[in-house]
Amino acid sequence: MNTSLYQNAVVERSRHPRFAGHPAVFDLHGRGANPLCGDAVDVFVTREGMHVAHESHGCAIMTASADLMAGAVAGKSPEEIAALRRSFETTVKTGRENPELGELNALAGVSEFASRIRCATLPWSALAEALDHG
Amino acid sequence: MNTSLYQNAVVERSRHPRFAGHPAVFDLHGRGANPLCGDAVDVFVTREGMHVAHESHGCAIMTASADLMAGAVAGKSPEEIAALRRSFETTVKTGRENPELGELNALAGVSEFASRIRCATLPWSALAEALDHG
Amino acid sequence: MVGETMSATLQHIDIAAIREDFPILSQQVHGKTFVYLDSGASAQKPRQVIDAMSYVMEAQYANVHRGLHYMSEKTSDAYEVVRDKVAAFINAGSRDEIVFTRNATESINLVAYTYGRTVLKPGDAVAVSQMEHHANLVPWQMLRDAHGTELRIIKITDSGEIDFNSMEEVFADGKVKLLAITQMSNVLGSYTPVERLAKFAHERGAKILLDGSQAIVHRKVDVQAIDADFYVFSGHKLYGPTGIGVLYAKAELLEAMPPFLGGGDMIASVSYEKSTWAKPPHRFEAGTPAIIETIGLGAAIDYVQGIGFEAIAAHEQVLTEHALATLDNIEGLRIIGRAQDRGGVISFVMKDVHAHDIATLLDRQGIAVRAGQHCAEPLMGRLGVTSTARASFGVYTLPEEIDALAAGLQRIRKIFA
Amino acid sequence: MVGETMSATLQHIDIAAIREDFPILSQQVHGKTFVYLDSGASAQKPRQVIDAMSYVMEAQYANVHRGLHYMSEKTSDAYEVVRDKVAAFINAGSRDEIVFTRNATESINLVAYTYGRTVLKPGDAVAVSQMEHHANLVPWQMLRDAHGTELRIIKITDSGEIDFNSMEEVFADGKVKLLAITQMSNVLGSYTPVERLAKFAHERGAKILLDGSQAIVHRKVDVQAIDADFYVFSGHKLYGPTGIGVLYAKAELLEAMPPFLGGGDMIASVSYEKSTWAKPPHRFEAGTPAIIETIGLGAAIDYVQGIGFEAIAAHEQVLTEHALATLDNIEGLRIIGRAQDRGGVISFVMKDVHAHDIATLLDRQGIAVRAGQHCAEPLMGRLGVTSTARASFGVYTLPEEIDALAAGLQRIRKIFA
Ligand SMILES: Cc1ncc(COP(=O)(O)O)c(C=O)c1O
Ligand SMILES: Cc1ncc(COP(=O)(O)O)c(C=O)c1O
Repeated sequence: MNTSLYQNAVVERSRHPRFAGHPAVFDLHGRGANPLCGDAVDVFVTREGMHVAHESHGCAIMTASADLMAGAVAGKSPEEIAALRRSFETTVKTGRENPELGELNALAGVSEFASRIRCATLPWSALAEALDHG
Repeated sequence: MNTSLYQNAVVERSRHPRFAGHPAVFDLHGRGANPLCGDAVDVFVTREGMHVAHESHGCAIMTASADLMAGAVAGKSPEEIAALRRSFETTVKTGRENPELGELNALAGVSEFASRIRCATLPWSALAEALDHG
Repeated sequence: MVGETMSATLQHIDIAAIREDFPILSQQVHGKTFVYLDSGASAQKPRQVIDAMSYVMEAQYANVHRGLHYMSEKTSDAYEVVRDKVAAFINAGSRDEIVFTRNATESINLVAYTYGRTVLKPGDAVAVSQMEHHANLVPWQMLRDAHGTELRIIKITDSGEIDFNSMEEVFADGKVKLLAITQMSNVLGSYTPVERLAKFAHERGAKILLDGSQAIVHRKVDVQAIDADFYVFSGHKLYGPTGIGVLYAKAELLEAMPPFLGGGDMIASVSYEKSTWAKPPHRFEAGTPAIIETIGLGAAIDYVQGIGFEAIAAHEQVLTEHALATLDNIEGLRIIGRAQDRGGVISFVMKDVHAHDIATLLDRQGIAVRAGQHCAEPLMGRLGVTSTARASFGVYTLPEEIDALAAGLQRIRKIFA
Repeated sequence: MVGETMSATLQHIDIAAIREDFPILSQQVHGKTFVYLDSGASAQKPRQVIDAMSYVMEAQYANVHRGLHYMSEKTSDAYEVVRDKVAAFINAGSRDEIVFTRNATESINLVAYTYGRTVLKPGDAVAVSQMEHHANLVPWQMLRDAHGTELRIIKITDSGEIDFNSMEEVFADGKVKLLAITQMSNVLGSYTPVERLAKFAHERGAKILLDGSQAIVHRKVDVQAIDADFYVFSGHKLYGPTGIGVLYAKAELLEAMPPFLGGGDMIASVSYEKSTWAKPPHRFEAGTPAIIETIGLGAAIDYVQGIGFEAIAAHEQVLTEHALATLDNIEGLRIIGRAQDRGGVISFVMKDVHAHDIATLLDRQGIAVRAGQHCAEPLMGRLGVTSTARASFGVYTLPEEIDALAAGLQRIRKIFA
């Protein structure tokens, strides 16, 4: 079966996320929720060093995306993150990998699953919300 | 064109009804109305001799039917009228003429025009209302 | 006259080709050529619409918005594309301003139940004209009786146009907060000056709802140019299927409106205690929508746009002029409605012949017209008639069909002579 | 097991012939055989329904109830015949007890807006169960918020059955005047004991509304034997078109209900001051109805009755037993809902795999299942899950398709192992 999206990176990161958790202390919080399916992700940001942690209740794609995002944005500025988000969204919509995205390219295959693109982008909306209104 | 229903008897009686009018004195009154088309007929009964007059605002079929009815029921008892009504309704639904109906058979052809059967039976409902609750 | 008319028609529109698209037009009725002059009640359907609906059911069907599988995704896409199509068709500012309903009637009721019961307050007035279809009168009566709004009636002139003096009076005390009015009368064929009406209402602090049920078929509609607040129409008059209608409303109005029907797809979250609503337009589309019919409506819009409104309008004008001239020539026939700006819906009465008898006798000749009150009972009173006969035209109507109508009417006159 | 099951199936129903009737079933999805296990969301359409709808549009179409011409009469007849068909199908006491709506959702909302806002009084309570679809919960919440009725929730047991102890509690103070409850859960597959529920409600002075959306597809329904006061369902789950649903209500209830939507066809007379209403069912059918879709629903009912509910029920039982046994064999898979009386709708969760991932990965194998909350968000909370995957069956479902599902799930397990 064509399961290219569910390659090891995605499945692995969803099952054993590296940035999961609800830190006791953080500066900003954002939430993304898809009421149609019940998926929800909370994102906690520590401004210093742009450390991001997430609590994900959802599918493998959303959880992996949240975790890969946390890794990718560490140390970056809000502007750099906004640019990265745009590139990421283009990639998950078009399926075209982009060298600047690094590990995030693991999610390029989501483009084949139109109804799942939102799963991949939800953590990024949550992060944007945190950075905008925190 | 097939216009058998609109034979002279019907057209003639609708244009020159013999029993039209609103008598100054009468015993019973009944009204029939078809809200979908705006047709309305008032029936006025003088018990003595069962004289029926009608005021018809409607199509040729309704008006002719009211007038032929008034002629046919004159002098009859309410029971005879009820029986006549049943025979008449059968004839306008089936198209089968019935010797006991006499002139009323002129309306047998309405059976071909399903949506017009109500036009022919409306005066009879008005008369039944008059006789029942007057 | 006929020859002239026809060539004028044929310049604008390839009627023969169009008629080929409508399989029903080659039917016979009572052994006669079928002449369909009742498009104002509901239009016939082109092959393209029938095929689009069959295709969904044969090859690409599942429930929308809910599935993560191929058929559901494809069907959702096909469904939502129609929202874009409708938005473009009436030049809405955004696809989210398009709500799918069953028909124009439901669209108006939706506004009456939601906007009417929240934004409108007891004591506010709703104004309608004397020439409204029941669909644009009864909901406002029901609102009046349930909610305490007032209902005011704007007069029309004897020729069948909006009486702006009456408008002034109705609006004078500033209580009118909503003008609900037709863009084209289904009895008189009159178009109303919608831009002027919108300006008039807005200057007096009222919103405007336009009943486009008849007009949408004949004219290019631009809700932004009109500055309409609400606009409604039905698919079935636009050569589309039954069971699908449209409500357009400006985004800020929809945003502020509570939901109408509760159920699936219109919620953001549900708990036993409390539910929150989805954003428009989904807030107003509870339950499984008319998926197949929406896709059919999309095909109908493509079809109409393929012909183009310039051609449609020109064709309609030729037909209408021809019909008015021809019918005026029939002794004892009186056309009801003489508006300057009028289209292909023509009501008439005949001396000594009831409209129903006209309809039945024409039917026997294969000619379908409407007769009765046309769901506009109070207008009949205003016009001093109990009913009329009505001929109404579509893109497929031929000048010869109007000639057939005239010949049929002449024969009827003889029967009743 | 499979061999046995199949022969049991084939005794009851000629599945090969049935599958031939559904053109979509021979489609491929992602290059794989299409396995449609989402009939609970919406069923596929047989050729007979598609043809009936095309026939109307090609050969016999006009607006109904209004015309005095041939096409209108024929179409009105074809439309009204379906009312008789629906009445016979659910054994209503009279055709006038059948109201056509868009879908089950609209049917329930119609009751909530009309019966709910007049016969029910502020302070009265409406009781629903924990396993209702949003369509049978949100309208009662909206009624509560608008009209001051109370909303009470009847618990279900862990196996997914109505908890009659909870029923007793909910009804104890005599305030419940309407029990609105499903006949079959769209998540758990449980049937509810409808006769017993009706008796229970009636003995306590309450009416009962049954949501038959799921049950009507699988079982012969007899509203008189059940003694249902209201019964609702949608055409699209019954192999019919979208855009058409049914509300059954006892004649005396409909008689007493005010209209829902205002417009054409639902009135007796209209003046500017006051309108009077037509008798039921027309009082509740404002505007041009879903003519083509109603006729399609008639064809669907004929189709289902042609197969017969005995055969359908037997087939469903075989499939359900096979599916339960097969899925229970998959490690880490948990079936949600273990009612004694249950049918062909099966929800499940898998350890470490989210339902959405299951649906997407099955889709890649050509297998369509639902995943999510199934428009029953509060029930998810009761069940302690955020979402489930769901396979649901139709008359065309093969035991081999359940085997394909099981094989697909095994592959998914390996990916996430
Ligand atoms: C139990 C139940 N009730 C109500 C509904 C709503 O049906 P519809 O969306 O056709 O109105 C559904 C279907 O989704 C259902 O399964
Ligand atoms: C002007 C006008 N408004 C409203 C309607 C109602 O349309 P529908 O019956 O499709 O809701 C009609 C059609 O009958 C109409 O002509």
